[in-house]
Amino acid sequence: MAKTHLTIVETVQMLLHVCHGMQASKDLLSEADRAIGDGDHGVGMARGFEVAQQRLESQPATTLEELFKTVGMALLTSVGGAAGAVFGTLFRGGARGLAGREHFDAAALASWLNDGLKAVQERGKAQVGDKTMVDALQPAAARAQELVSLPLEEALPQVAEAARQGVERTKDMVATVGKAKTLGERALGHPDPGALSTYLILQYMAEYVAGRSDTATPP
Amino acid sequence: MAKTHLTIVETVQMLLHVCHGMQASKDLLSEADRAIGDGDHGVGMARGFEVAQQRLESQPATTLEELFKTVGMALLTSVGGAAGAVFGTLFRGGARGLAGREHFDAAALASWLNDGLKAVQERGKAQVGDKTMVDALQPAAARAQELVSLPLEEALPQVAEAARQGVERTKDMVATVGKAKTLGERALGHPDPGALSTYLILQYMAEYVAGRSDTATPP
Amino acid sequence: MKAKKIINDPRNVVTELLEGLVWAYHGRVRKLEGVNALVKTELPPGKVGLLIGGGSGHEPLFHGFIGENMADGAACGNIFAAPTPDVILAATRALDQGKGVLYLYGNYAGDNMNFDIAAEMAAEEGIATRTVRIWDDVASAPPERVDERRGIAGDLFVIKVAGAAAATLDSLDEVYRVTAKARDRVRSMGVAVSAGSLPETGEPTFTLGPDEIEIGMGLHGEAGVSREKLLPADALVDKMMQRILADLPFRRGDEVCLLINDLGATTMMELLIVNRRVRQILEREGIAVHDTIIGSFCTSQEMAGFSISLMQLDEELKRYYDMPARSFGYTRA
Amino acid sequence: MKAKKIINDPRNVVTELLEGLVWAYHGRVRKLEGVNALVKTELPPGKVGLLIGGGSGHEPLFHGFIGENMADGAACGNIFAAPTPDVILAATRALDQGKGVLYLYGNYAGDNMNFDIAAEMAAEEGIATRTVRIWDDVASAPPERVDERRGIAGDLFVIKVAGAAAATLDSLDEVYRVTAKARDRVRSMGVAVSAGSLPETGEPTFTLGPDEIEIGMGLHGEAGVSREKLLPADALVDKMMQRILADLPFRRGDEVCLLINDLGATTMMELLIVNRRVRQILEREGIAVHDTIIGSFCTSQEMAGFSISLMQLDEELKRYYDMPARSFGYTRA
Ligand SMILES: Nc1ncnc2c1ncn2[C@@H]1O[C@H](COP(=O)(O)OP(=O)(O)O)[C@@H](O)[C@H]1O
Ligand SMILES: Nc1ncnc2c1ncn2[C@@H]1O[C@H](COP(=O)(O)OP(=O)(O)O)[C@@H](O)[C@H]1O
Ligand SMILES: [Mg+2]
Ligand SMILES: [Mg+2]
Ligand SMILES: [Mg+2]
Ligand SMILES: [Mg+2]
Repeated sequence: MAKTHLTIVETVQMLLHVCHGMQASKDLLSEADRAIGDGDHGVGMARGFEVAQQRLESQPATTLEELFKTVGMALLTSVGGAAGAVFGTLFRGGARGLAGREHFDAAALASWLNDGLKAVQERGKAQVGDKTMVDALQPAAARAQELVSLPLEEALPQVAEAARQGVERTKDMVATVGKAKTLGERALGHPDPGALSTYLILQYMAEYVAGRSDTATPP
Repeated sequence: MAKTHLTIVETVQMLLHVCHGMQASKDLLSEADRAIGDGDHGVGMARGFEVAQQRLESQPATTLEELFKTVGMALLTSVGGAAGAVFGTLFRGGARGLAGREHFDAAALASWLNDGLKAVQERGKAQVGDKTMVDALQPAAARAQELVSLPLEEALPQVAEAARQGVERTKDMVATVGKAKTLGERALGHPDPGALSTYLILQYMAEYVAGRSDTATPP
Repeated sequence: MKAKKIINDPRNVVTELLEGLVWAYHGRVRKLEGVNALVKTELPPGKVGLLIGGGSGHEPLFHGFIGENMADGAACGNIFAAPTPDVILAATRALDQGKGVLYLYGNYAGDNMNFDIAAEMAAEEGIATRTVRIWDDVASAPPERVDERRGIAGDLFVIKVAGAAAATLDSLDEVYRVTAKARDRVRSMGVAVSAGSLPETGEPTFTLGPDEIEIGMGLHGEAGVSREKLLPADALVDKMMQRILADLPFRRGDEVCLLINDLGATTMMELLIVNRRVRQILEREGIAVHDTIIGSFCTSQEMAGFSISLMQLDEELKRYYDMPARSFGYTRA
Repeated sequence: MKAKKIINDPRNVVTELLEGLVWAYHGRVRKLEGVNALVKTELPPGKVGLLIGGGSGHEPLFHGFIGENMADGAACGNIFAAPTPDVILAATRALDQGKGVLYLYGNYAGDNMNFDIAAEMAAEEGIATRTVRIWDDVASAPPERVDERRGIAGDLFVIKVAGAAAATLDSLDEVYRVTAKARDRVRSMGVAVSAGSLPETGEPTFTLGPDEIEIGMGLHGEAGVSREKLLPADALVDKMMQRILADLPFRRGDEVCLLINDLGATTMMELLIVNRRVRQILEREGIAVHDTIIGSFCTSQEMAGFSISLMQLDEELKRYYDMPARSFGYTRA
């Protein structure tokens, strides 16, 4: 039977799995940023999720809200660049609605993504179509909202898939925000690195919940 | 019958042939300097002999002494670097003994080379074996001294050949003077660029006297 | 081919370069404990703080411009990455003396977001901040969207004026006004000839063909206005100057400061040949040059290429520009 | 692959760069008619002249170091070629005010011969000259043959002191004495990471493997002491400092000035990481650093690599070193 939710301790494990996965995705993400940005996205994300991992491992798990805030603060204070602000905000801003929740289930997932999306857009003003991580985050958040009553194990792969399709769509976009902005037509054909990170985070979450946490390797 | 000497006008022609030849030898000489020096020898010599050519063409030929001084001043004031001082000195210093001579014959050749050698060594202090142009100039001057009574057309190829052998010997030398100085063993196998220039100058003279002045191409 | 760099562990480059920089400041600048921020050892009491900052890897920009009549401190990010809000906040606290702190940095999404987060945190602690974003690169957006443009080497002019203003004026709003005016009067344009590389990956940040250049390319390899075959210097400068002059626009009778900035690996020989053409053009256009700066001030690792920046002066800007200044990377006697 | 350079006709690079440089001097320096020599527009009356010079292509060395308390003029050769005697003589005439002229340049066969010829010509005209050849490169000959060593970036220190001395002292012999003392107390060593190229041929002046460096290599690609695999910065600096310190030798209690010079394409990031290690070593050895200069002062076109120079101070040298100075390529406030 599909897993309906994670306990706090399991959520820590899931986030650690994401940390491992994102560190293993360093080259993939830098490569993507090299094509349309300055090539440092993987370096920054790997550094941030390494710090997040250290904090998760050294601080006793308490509440869901605190866990996500811990990851958010780690990213915000160690990634730097646009990604640090954006992904830090995703985890910090998305943590608010997790207050009081005991389990990480599909509703918590939807709450995190939707609050996170709102916070990211307030901070960075990017809209869908601007070729940023918002193009993966927005469809993922919307899909999560539709699936709030499913078991987490069933919802997560679909939410990750929605993000993946968002990444695909960024290939057809001309960037209007961030360092790829002036690339114009030349950005066509290349996915947005931050969108790719958004998908990967969700994909690593799905992997853990499906019990495939030994496979934290980039796709 | 072999040509015994050149008139003043023919000497101008011979020097112009040298100017053409040295300009055509630019890459060959730069290549040699690239191996053991800073790669500019051909550039400098080509520039210098271009200026010498202009001066020879624009100034009416008067005396042998003045002709060689004209070339010497052109080299001294337009080549720069070590070669400008050394080859300028060869032509200027070597011009002294030409005073009063009416023809450029084997004796004049010997006088030019020997006085030139002396001036070059006073200026630069290089000895045979230091891997400089002196290693081509000294044997050429010595050979010319032995051949003072031959017709110029017979003496010149032998003098040029003595210089060529001097160039060959520089391949086995470790430089102790100039920019190749610290190359040590690594200079082995490479000829000295200035020695090569010395040989070429004599070779182009020989070419002209032998009536092969249409072939001012580097060997 | 991976770039050859004289470094130790590539992950430590920023820590180590800041250590080397603090040594080079000979006691005039210190590093804050635990964060990559440098601040003046002795702050003139009661002055408005001037905090600059941005990604590292562009040395001597930004952290090399701390000093007398220059910035009071710099928040330093990792290579090509904006500094994080905690670093900016720590520097803000160190600089605030009750008069508030002006944030001055290049207009990039990452810098904007991180400095804004820090500004909100500072406000919560009762520290007033104002922000001037530098957007001098005419190649990066049309004039009607000037606030979408990138900040490039023109940073130096704005920092120079801001440093003098912050040393003279007593209110954050006044320092802001002068700094924003300087920013509004600077225009720049760059050209890339070959790429720099990230120390951590050893990979170039972009690729150009053996005879290609990119006019208008940004400091991190962001696209410019056109990719072209290598041009003679004069023809290239003509193209660049045409765009720069038309943009503000600069007019006959104007007086300007001129900066020709090496992006990292361009020879001074080339910069001087560029200067010759720039001055021929300005002479023809009737624009007077008050001062010229030529060298490496805003680099992108070993990128080859350069930029031309002009700042249009008025009496006030000229006064601040002419004040002597001393920092690691820029000194005016 | 031919180097990509932003130039016009490669045969005109020196003429054009000097034109650009004169513009950048804003009227303080002029070019002599018909020869590649630059001299100060206004010479303080009756002073001993200080003439520096050498091949071009090493900008801002030499012609960028003319100014207040710096050189009075520079004789400029073609790229990597010593200036010719006529150029040196013209500059000598322009600088002589009856007190004579000090010639100060790097110790290379070409420079030595051309300056000597000019000195003989000047003597024939009744102009007194004296000569100091700079030979700071410890990699280029053993200590007992110091006069066979090459002049590299340490030139800057000697020019700085000589400029101050020539502005202060009234006799050529005294200026000579102070300058020679400065020269005798400077030691340098360089490392090459990749080659620069000659503008006229587009060819690099030497070749190094993709992971090779050459310790002690000269400014024109002259061989150094060893060719090695790329080392971590600290290990490399350790090797270089060992040779430099042992050579003079520098001793516990000494006070020095420190210059870390970029040969052209090395990043400031690397230079700062090098500075960190140099200071760790000097701290350990008990050698105090009075001042630090880091940047591009003596370059070899786009060569990547750097050199470390130390000048040992005494009270007299320190006084001259500390005098303010202003030139295109070096300013001390
Ligand atoms: N205003 C923004 N809103 C949302 N995401 C953004 C914004 N600006 C940039 N990003 C995201 O940040 C990513 C780049 O991150 P990164 O390369 O780490 O930072 P930088 O651009 O500073 O080098 C982009 O791919 C994009 O997804
Ligand atoms: N002291 C000297 N005496 C004689 N010839 C010398 C001396 N020094 C250098 N040379 C000659 O000069 C040549 C180099 O000339 P060139 O490359 O044009 O000048 P530079 O060494 O200044 O670059 C050497 O190959 C050598 O033959
Ligand atoms: Mg990036
Ligand atoms: Mg040479
Ligand atoms: Mg970045
Ligand atoms: Mg040379």
